[in-house]
Amino acid sequence: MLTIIKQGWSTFKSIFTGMGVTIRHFFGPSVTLQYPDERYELPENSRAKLYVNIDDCIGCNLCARACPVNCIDIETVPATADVDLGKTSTGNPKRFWLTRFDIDMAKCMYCDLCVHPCPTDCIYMVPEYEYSEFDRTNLIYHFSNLEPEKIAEVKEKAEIEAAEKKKKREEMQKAKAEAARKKKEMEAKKEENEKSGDDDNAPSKPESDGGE
Amino acid sequence: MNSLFLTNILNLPLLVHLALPLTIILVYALVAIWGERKVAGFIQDRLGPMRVGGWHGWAQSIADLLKLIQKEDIVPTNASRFLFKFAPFMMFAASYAAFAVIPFSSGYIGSNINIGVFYLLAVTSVLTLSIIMAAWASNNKWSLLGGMRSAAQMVSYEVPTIATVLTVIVVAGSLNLMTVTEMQSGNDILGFLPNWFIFQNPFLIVAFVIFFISILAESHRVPFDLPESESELVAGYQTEYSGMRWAMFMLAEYADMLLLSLLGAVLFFGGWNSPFGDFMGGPVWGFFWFMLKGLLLVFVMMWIRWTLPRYRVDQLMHICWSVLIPLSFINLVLVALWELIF
Amino acid sequence: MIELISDTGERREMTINMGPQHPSTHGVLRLELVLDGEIIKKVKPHIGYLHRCFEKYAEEMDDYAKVIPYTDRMDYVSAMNQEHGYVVAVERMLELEVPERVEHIRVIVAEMQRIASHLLGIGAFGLDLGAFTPFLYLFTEREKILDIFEKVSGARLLYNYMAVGGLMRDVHPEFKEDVADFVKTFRPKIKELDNLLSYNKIFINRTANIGVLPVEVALNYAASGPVLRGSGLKWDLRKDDPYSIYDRFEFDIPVGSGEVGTLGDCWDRYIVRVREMEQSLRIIEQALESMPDEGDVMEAIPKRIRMKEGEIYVRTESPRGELGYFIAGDNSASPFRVKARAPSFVHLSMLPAISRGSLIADMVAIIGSIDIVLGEVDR
Amino acid sequence: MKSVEEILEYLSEKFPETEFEALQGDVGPARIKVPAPVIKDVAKFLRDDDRLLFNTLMCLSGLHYPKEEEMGVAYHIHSTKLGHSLALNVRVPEEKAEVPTVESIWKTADWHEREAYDMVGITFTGHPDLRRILCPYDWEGHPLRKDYEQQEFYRGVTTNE
Repeated sequence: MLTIIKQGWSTFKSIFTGMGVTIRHFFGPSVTLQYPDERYELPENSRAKLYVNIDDCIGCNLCARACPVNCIDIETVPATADVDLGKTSTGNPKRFWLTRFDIDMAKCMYCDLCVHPCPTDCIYMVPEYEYSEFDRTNLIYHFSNLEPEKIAEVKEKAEIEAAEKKKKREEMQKAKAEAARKKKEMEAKKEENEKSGDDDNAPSKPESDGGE
Repeated sequence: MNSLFLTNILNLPLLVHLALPLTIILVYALVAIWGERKVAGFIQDRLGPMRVGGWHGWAQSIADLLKLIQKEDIVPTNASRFLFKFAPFMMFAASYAAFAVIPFSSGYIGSNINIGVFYLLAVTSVLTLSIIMAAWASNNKWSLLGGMRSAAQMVSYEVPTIATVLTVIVVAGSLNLMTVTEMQSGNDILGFLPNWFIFQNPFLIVAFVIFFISILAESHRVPFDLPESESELVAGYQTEYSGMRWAMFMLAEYADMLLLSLLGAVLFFGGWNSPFGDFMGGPVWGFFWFMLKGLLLVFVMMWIRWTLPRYRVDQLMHICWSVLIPLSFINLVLVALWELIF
Repeated sequence: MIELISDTGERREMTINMGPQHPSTHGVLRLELVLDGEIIKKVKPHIGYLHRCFEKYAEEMDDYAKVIPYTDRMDYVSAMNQEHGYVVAVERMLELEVPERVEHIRVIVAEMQRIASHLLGIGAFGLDLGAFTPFLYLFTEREKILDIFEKVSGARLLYNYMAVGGLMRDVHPEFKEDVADFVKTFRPKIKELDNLLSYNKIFINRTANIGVLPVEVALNYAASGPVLRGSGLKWDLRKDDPYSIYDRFEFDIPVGSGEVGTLGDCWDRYIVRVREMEQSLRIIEQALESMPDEGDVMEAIPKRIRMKEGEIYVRTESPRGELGYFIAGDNSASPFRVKARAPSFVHLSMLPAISRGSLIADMVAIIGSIDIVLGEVDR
Repeated sequence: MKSVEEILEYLSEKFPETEFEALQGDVGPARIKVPAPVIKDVAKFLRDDDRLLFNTLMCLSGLHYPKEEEMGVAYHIHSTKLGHSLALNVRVPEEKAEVPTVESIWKTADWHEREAYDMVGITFTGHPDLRRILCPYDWEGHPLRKDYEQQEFYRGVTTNE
């Protein structure tokens, strides 16, 4: 009987202690935020959404390679010789047209790994968190600022140039092969000459590096 | 008291008698569900519903009700269709019927019968039946477990409830709730305390504590909410219910909570009597005082709910059979002795 | 209709699925229970619903550093500790020296994360037993930690903050004050928790003498962390197999004592977590004091990790217990094999052993008290 | 605290006809290579011998070595009483990847072995309940084998995207 009373008393005591705690909170202030009316300010370096300052991008593809989930899709077209794309704000020269720079935020895992390798600091996270969409495809952000016509144009140009280059390279290779053949012949001759004891052969002409 | 007025009002048309308690229950349920969420919110350092209606989201319950009405009425394929559909209404009907004998004020009681307490206790036992019906008809194992728990719990806790009600009846000498209330009018104890039973007899305080614990269990409130314990039995007998049928369960539960709280107010806190004697007396103020007392008890129930964890089945039974029941019967004897001596 | 009595009048056992969608299985755990009434006759856990192929991913990555964000996602409740374990393992394999400041910051954030994780674990445990309010009070405190983490790393849950040999970024300038503030405001909350939940009689009734795990069984099952300490063994990898700079700090190892019931019951496991939070606060205070103010946190990060050949098993004390990384390297930049030995996985495997003969309600308490995170169980 | 050499000595004392070998990579502690058929006896000896008392199995991992065409199991054991750790390695040929279970020695091996079976496809002979644990029961192949090819459809559902 005594134990029951003791038990009962300690039960009531603990219950009343607990109720004391809750009633203090009842009259205490609330800790919540009335969301759409009040908004939580994210710290400025928080990771909520990827942003690319496309003007500074040099198309080096390092961020895409660093991404563990492959959510960055970059397509570059080399700028033709007649165009100067200028320099980024950090002073790196731009050599590529960025025909595609897509980031699929539905895939992104917000790991920040793409930010560090960027040589021009043009890809970074911004504290912006209200960007939900009804359709998942809307979460693919297209950062490239080129018009489709412009893309087609630069692609065409680049192709032409690439074809020219290829041609040149082929020619060059041919020339190289030719030179190598000549050299070989020369050396063969030289050997013959050495055998014959004569030794005043001019060195073979060094072939150009193809630096047009 | 003004018996003429009483007889007059008792001759009101049947429709009014039907509608008055129903209105009270419905309005109360809307307020209480909103209130419960607000209480929970404040206790948990948040605000609860804030958006619907303006001031502190007062219209939240109405919005919820509208939503629930529009919901699809889902009946599981293998359920026993008729019983499944019928159970919520039966449950509500039971708690609604019990309001008939509650003396809302000196001027209004649904039916002033002389076995009021007996009637009330008998009718509320139908709740158990409807819960088992719902649980079994759902054809869900979790529901069945909930239903079984509920049956065991309610049958057990009816014993201490009745025993403590009996102690009051011993003091009052009447089963008529109107008479019981009228006996508690006046402020005579120590010159200023109202003549409520809880102040009249020290053993009735013990009786009230037992009564309160029992009604917590009877109305499935924490720490005795085992039949529906959402973290164990996934809401127990309500698992398969949705939409309006589920709303009926909620309604019945809140009505039951109020009913038992009001019964407590009648038995221990003087029903519609004003705590200040004749000051602020009369039928209208009586209704106010009565509801205030009932709602205060309801608030304490909510406060407890948002503080405590819940008991386990066997512990619940242990508390009932080896603590509350012996204690309530001993207490009954003691109360009777006290009445005999003083 | 469910029939519990067979035609011959025998009592039939009822098989019931608890989960994968159940409020107190802490995720997508499925337990196949065989019940006699409410008494559990047999329990068979089924896992794998949250399997995200961590180990396969790790092998597919072409850099050891790229695995770190995936470690976060294993035990998403204590991401910092997961990262810490991984970077310690890789550093030990590379025999890399880490700057002082980095080590201090790592210890501070790891201990804060331990507190955050315990807060969630305790809160969810209370929630399983029907106490909703303590859960939200503890969540309020957890939010404060996450706020600091957000300032530090930029993310609230999955930080990817630690890097092999350093940290991804330096802490914000007011870091020390923020942490000190938190430590100051958090201490009284533990007392409040004791009042509200730990010593609540109903809570004790629900947890004492339930799910008793004797220490021999615990060791045979390789239990660790609060689960093992709850059984009374003073065993903490921060002291017994020190990593990082834990050997410099002074702190106690709280163990279960059977204060309100049997040694090794649910309550002991619970209270060990509560007391551990106090010890974590002590570690944080000491680390804050000795933390150097200056120093580059990125200087020791190797440009490219090229692993030598060898196998290593490194274990660290995560909030849930021994978090081991088994890494096998093969002279290439990509991991040959990374296995995470998750404490929750091991603890869950002993569920059938400690829950036989208990009630459904006890089952909930036991799962809550071993504090599993399904992300870690399934990896 | 016992060194690997000492333990190796004890082992060859106890099992004279079996050959044990210490493996040493460029990094990490040395590990003892144990022939597969005796692993259970070795485990029992390691657990029960008074000088060793390895009472916990910390980790058990399955590996696949495609170059050697071998499967491996790495056991990491620890003694809380004496405070020392040890790594054991077992190698079995790919086509007959069978290793006796240590489930009866250390209970924790139960799930670890199921995982190794599921992930790399090593059969643990004598295991009481060797089912897949993380993948669905009717999944094809063992994902962590280096030559694994993902099945295209699982129960009519495509597994890509």
